[in-house]
Amino acid sequence: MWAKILYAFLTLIGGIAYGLLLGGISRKITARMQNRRGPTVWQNFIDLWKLFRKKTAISHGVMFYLAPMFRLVGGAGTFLLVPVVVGSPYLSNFSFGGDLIVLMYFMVLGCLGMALGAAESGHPHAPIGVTRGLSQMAGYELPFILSVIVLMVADKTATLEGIVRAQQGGILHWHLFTHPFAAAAAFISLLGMMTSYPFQVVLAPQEIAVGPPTEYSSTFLSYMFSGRSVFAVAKYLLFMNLFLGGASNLLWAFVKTFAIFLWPLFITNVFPRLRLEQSVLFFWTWPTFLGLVDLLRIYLVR
Amino acid sequence: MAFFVSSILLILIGLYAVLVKRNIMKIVIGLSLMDTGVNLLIISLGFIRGRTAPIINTRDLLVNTSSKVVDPLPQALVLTAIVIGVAVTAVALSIVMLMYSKKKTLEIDEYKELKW
Amino acid sequence: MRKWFALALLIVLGFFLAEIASSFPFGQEKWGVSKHYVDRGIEENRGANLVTSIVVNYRGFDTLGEVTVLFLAATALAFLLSTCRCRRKYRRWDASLILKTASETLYPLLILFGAYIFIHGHLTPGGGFQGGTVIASAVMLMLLSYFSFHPNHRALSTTEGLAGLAFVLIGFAGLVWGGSFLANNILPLGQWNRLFSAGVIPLIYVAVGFKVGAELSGLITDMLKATKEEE
Amino acid sequence: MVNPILIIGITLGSAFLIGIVQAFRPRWTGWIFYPTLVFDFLASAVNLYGFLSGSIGKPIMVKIGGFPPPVGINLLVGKAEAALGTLIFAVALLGAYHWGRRGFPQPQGKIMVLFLLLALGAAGISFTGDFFNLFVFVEITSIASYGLVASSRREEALEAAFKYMVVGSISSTFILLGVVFLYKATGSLNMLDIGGKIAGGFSSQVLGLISLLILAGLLVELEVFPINGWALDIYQGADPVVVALLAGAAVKAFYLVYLKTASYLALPSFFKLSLIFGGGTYLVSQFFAWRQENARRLLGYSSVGQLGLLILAGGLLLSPSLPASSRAMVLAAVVLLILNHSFSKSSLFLLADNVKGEKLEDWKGVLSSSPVFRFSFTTSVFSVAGLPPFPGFWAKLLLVMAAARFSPWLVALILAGALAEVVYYFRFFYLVSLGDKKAEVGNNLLAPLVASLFLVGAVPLAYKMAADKLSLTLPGGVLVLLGLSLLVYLLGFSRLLQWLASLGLVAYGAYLLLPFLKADLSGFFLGLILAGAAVLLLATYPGAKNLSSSFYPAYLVVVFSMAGLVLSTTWFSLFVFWEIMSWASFLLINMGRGKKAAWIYAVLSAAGAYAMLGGISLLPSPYISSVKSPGPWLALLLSLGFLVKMATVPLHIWARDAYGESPDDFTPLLSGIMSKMGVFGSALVFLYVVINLSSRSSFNYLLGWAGVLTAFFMTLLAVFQEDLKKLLAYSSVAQVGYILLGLALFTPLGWTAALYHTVNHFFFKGLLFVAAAGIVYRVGTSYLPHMGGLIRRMPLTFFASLLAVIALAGVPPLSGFAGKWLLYTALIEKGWIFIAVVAFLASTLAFLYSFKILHAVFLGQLQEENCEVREVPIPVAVVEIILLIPLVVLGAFPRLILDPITRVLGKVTALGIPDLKYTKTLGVVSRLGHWNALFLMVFFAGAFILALIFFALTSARVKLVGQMDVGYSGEVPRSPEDLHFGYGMYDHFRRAVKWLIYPLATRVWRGIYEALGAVAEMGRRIYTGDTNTYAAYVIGISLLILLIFKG
Repeated sequence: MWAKILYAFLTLIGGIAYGLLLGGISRKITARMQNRRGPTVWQNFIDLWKLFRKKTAISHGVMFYLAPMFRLVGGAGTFLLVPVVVGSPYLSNFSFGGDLIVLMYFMVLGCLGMALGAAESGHPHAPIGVTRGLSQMAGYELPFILSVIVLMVADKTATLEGIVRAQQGGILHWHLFTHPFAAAAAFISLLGMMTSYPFQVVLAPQEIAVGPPTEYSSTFLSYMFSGRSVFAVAKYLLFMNLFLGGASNLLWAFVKTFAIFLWPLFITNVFPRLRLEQSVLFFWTWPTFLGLVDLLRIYLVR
Repeated sequence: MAFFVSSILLILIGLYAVLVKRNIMKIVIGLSLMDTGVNLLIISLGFIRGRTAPIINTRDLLVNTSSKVVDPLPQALVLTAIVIGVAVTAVALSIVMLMYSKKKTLEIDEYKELKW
Repeated sequence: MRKWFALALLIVLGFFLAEIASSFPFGQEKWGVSKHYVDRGIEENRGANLVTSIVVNYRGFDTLGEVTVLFLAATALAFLLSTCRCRRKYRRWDASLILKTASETLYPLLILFGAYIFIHGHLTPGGGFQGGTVIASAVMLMLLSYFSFHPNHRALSTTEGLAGLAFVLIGFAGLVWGGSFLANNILPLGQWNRLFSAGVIPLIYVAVGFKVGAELSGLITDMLKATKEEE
Repeated sequence: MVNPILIIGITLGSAFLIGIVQAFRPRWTGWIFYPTLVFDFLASAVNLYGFLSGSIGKPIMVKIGGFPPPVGINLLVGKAEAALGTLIFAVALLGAYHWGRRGFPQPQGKIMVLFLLLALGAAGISFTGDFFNLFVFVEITSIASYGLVASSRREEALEAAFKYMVVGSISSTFILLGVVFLYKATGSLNMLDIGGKIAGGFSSQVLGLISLLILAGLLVELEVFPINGWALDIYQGADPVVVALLAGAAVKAFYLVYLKTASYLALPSFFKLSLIFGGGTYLVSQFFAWRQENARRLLGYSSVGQLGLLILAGGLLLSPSLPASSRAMVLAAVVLLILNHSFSKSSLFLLADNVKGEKLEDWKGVLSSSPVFRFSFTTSVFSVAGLPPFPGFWAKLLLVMAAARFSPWLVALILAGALAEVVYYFRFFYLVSLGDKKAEVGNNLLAPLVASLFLVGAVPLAYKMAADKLSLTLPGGVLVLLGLSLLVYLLGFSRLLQWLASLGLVAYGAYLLLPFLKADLSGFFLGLILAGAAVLLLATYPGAKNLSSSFYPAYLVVVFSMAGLVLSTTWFSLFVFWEIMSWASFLLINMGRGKKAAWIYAVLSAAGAYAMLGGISLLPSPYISSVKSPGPWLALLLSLGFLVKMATVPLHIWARDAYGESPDDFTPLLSGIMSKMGVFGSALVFLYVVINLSSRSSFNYLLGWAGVLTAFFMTLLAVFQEDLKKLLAYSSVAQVGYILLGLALFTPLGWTAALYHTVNHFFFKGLLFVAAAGIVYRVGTSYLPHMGGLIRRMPLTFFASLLAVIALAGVPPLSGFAGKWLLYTALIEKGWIFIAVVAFLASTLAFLYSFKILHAVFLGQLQEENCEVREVPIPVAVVEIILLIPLVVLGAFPRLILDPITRVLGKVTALGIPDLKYTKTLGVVSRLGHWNALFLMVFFAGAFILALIFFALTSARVKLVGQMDVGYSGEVPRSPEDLHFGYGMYDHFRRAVKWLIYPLATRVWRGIYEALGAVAEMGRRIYTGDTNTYAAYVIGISLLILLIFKG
């Protein structure tokens, strides 16, 4: 048990680091695409360290104070509930804690806590960002749920392990290929989840100054930052397990998550931004339609 | 038979006034006519051809009376009916008088405040 | 339109009434319960006038109701017109000398005649109602003749009330001494076709006569008074 | 035994005497008038008692003049006649007293004579055994009525009297002609004699026509549609006291004699005649009253309608094919209806006498004018509308049950009329309870009070009659508790005492009902009710609140009727308690700000309840647990009432305002427990009614969609709601939608989810509503944009609300997640995947309003006017803490509830127990997945605390700054208001889903209501007010009767 916790802790550190690195890579790639040099890929580590070492931190109240903890624990918890390598006694983390349903709800916890803390700051941009984020979530959740349910019904299981096991036996057994429409829907909704362009109105750095965490600084922000990074990694892992057949070892996990990471990155740099209602309606039409196609297929076949 | 026909006609004439006439007094008169018709009808129902009135004031009427007199019961009933008709007419007239004293008109169209 | 509609309705109604009436052939013998009245009326009541026997005794309760109806009408009329300001032109002078003289002569005679009718109600055609009406017509005659003629209102009310009470009390006397309300066995029935016969029937008819006379007189007076302009 | 002739003779004598006394000493007339009425009343009552106690065995026959029946006139007084006489003189006494206090019009002796003779005529009509004598009494009654109707000498009164006179003359002409023809045909005038002849085979080809002539005349007097325009005019135009006597007493005599005549003359078509005219009158009048703006005319329509119902019941009695047991039911119903209508309508008309003006608007605010007025009005309206526990309710129950044997359409007709009645009576009630200022009201209230007390007193009698006929047994303990609850009203002088008494009573109730707390469905819900009520009651601590003195009694009635409901073993009993609960809660909602909301609630509740009653009447067996398979339509009918309480789409339109504007202290009960009664009811329907497998799946699927759409749409609407309580209302309804969905699944797992959520929803929604009550109490508003930043002023409430919201959103590790997990697992297992998608989406949307609740109330900027707000009162805080604990404990140990639920489901044989295993590492394991609650809780809490400690140790110096101290692009905000984002928080999202939140249901329902109202208004125009027309109607309809029914 203690060994497991230790491994989990190590994985977590690795996850955070990986997340920060991916963030750096994305900044670099974006810069290159825009014909800039861009910061180094290690810039996020530098920022984090700088924030962590600040002398004073400004707080607006209890909830504000607790929110970074919510964020970090929420992100880390999500990460730990997703098996990195299915079947491995150590790298499957705490996936015994719950199945896919548990995971999907647990993901919200960190966001909710962060949102509340941000809202207590008294800065109007924070709740504006939060409401945008929540609304967008209502948008992308529909296609995502559709595809998740497709998988659950198809595999007759709600556990990630079960879903991964169902994809074993060659690349063509990946859900990406067995349920292409559902996968397409899920990957489109991933764009919304990552709040990348064109669904970036949630953060909108130009007008509402990154929205929710706008009042956060110093150590608080460093916590948030790491929580966010590991949360992103958790999502990549989740998608890997759902559609790309999981990972049989750590290397595959790196490769597959990196591939997933690239998908929003490429989209984000070639699209303008949508207004919120446009995003929501977009999510509720095309990707939903795709998801429904597979759902109907499953329903009729069953 | 003519009694039946004429008394029914009287009832119908009275009712015609009630249905068609726009003057309150005429409606009351119609009701009165109708009463009269009814009374006549009742009386004629009790009549038996060739019989005398049911008043036994001679000795020969005392024996075998039922073959000599008409049916007295409708006559008794009609007495009551007449009196009741009079009473209704009296009350009707007093209401009409009051109505007239309020609005100074007997046109029924003026008395349509209560409706729907 | 409205007339034609009314006519149509009435024709159908007439048809129905005719259908019912024509099922009872006119003038033919058909006895129901009244055979009992005709056959045993004399024996049971001694009243020569069978109609009176029925009105006052066999169906005396109807008559009590009838008296009540009249009383009600008089009361309602008096009540409603008691505050009526039914201003209308009404002559303020007496009628012509001829009418006055004739009225003065006829007045006592009419009253006497009325009394005769109701006293002999059980013997001859007529009875309390008829007699009362004759009396009221005498009063009406006087009202038409003399502007200042006013029957005593209290006297009328008292007569009316007492007569009504008398009817009820006779009924109760029957209940107490005769076994049932309005029973005609508390007084000797006497001999057929005599003035003093038929038990309580003449008494009741006298009361009815008084009552109807007073009521109708009051009725006419009230109506007439209501139309008189106030000074 | 008192000889009935004494009543008639003495009354007549007194009338004549009054005539004399009036001429000399007008003031003394009262000394004859009142004693006579008292004597009449007592004499009739003695006879009635004789009949009831059995000391008078057979009907009293009075032979007038000593002649045997066919020869002389006779009075025949049986039980019915004695009862009616008592009723007539009782109403007359009330009216006389009332009129005397107000002052009779002068000359008073005359009016007393008319009054006395009207009562006497009515009594005579019912006593007499002779047709011609009947005619005489009809005339006495009519002429007295003409005089009395005109007695106020107002123009309207005179007009009404004139119309009545014309129509009445025609009707009595018909009666007279009929009677004389009858004599000619049968040779007799005596009712018994003629009846015997006809029963003995006498026949004549015109006998039918003759009988119909008499009946048509009586039907005119009975005010059947459409020949009742004159009657409505009387109700509107005449003196209310006169109307009370006419509607309360005289008409009932006509009704009795109608029944007697019809049964003596015994034509096979009579029952159809009565059914058609009675039913038509009933339905049409109740419907025509919808948009009536004149209070008296509205009451008139109601009277006419009630009379129609009586005639309809009479039709049932006359029907040859009615089984004997149903006949007894109808008889009891008729007795109760007459009793109910006479006293309630007298009370209402006498109350109307105290209100200036006749328009409904003039009644605004009268309820707050005096407690006596309020009591009498409420009682009378409740009883005339047929609501429990008054006699009208039991009558309706009996009538419906008997009619069900006859035809389901008749049941539908009766219930439709009853619903229409609720619609306009409660529109009236709602208008009357509007208005802040007290209306000026006369103080002549004793007579209406006595009448309504009489109604209250008649409750046990009515209950006993209905219980005998229906073999209905209600749990005695609950009845005792309900009675005690009403007694709490007597402590009205002190709210604190009432509160303490209520707590005591709930404790006593728990003690009394302890044996029923078994591990079955009833026990499960009973436990929830009792424990929940005790906790929520604690939070209603009155303090300085402005609670109505009837708050606590009504509250307790709701609680105990719920207890009775779940303990019911028959559908009757369930329906009775259901209605009690509905109407007590209506009163409570009406005490709040939303009077109109209460009205809509009343209407929909009634619609649901009557649908349920209709369903019950068609069930083959009244026992709940006897399994029936009547098919999906009946099941739907039965569940409509439950669906209304659960506010399932599209029956949800009442919920927002009823929850939002009900008294803050009641809303927790309404949401936390009362809505669960719908859950309980539908559970019964699912379990015991739809047994047929093929129909079950479609029925369940339908309700499943209803549940999930409720969840979805209500959640969506909650997102855009700007009022705290209304937001919570939508949320509550949405959650109940999930519960319905779980039940509809009809799998062990689905039911586990539903029952778990039922309990859990009570915890978090009870907490939220209690907290909301506390907040509203402190802040003084429920409008979200006026709040914000309250975390600084009420940290405890924030913390409690935070946990409740987390549970509400279903986020682990708190208790709410279990319900979601079970539900989704069950949904996917069952294969309802489309529903699952919508359910998922709905619960995602719930995050939107969850954030809104916490942000708009507690976070953001504290408004200036709220700077001095204190933490919620201590009792509220205590309740918050009590309700907080299970949220956390269940989050870690869901088995604390899952195990009892499994045991309960084990009792429910149709379902079996859920396919769940429990292991140490995986936690709860279903066939689909697993979820380790304890691990999640420990993991989350551990990690959180660890992170916190680490943070506290490593972080820099934390500086707390003021709320306005934010980085705001260099601008300097002047007030917290500038910085608060609390209004239109989801406007952007609203633009995306505009098309989804179009208030379709509200518009459709309102459209239906208004279309029906418009039709009613058009239909009412047949009452043109024209005398000729009314006369034509009378003749036309009589002819129609002759034409159609002579065969």
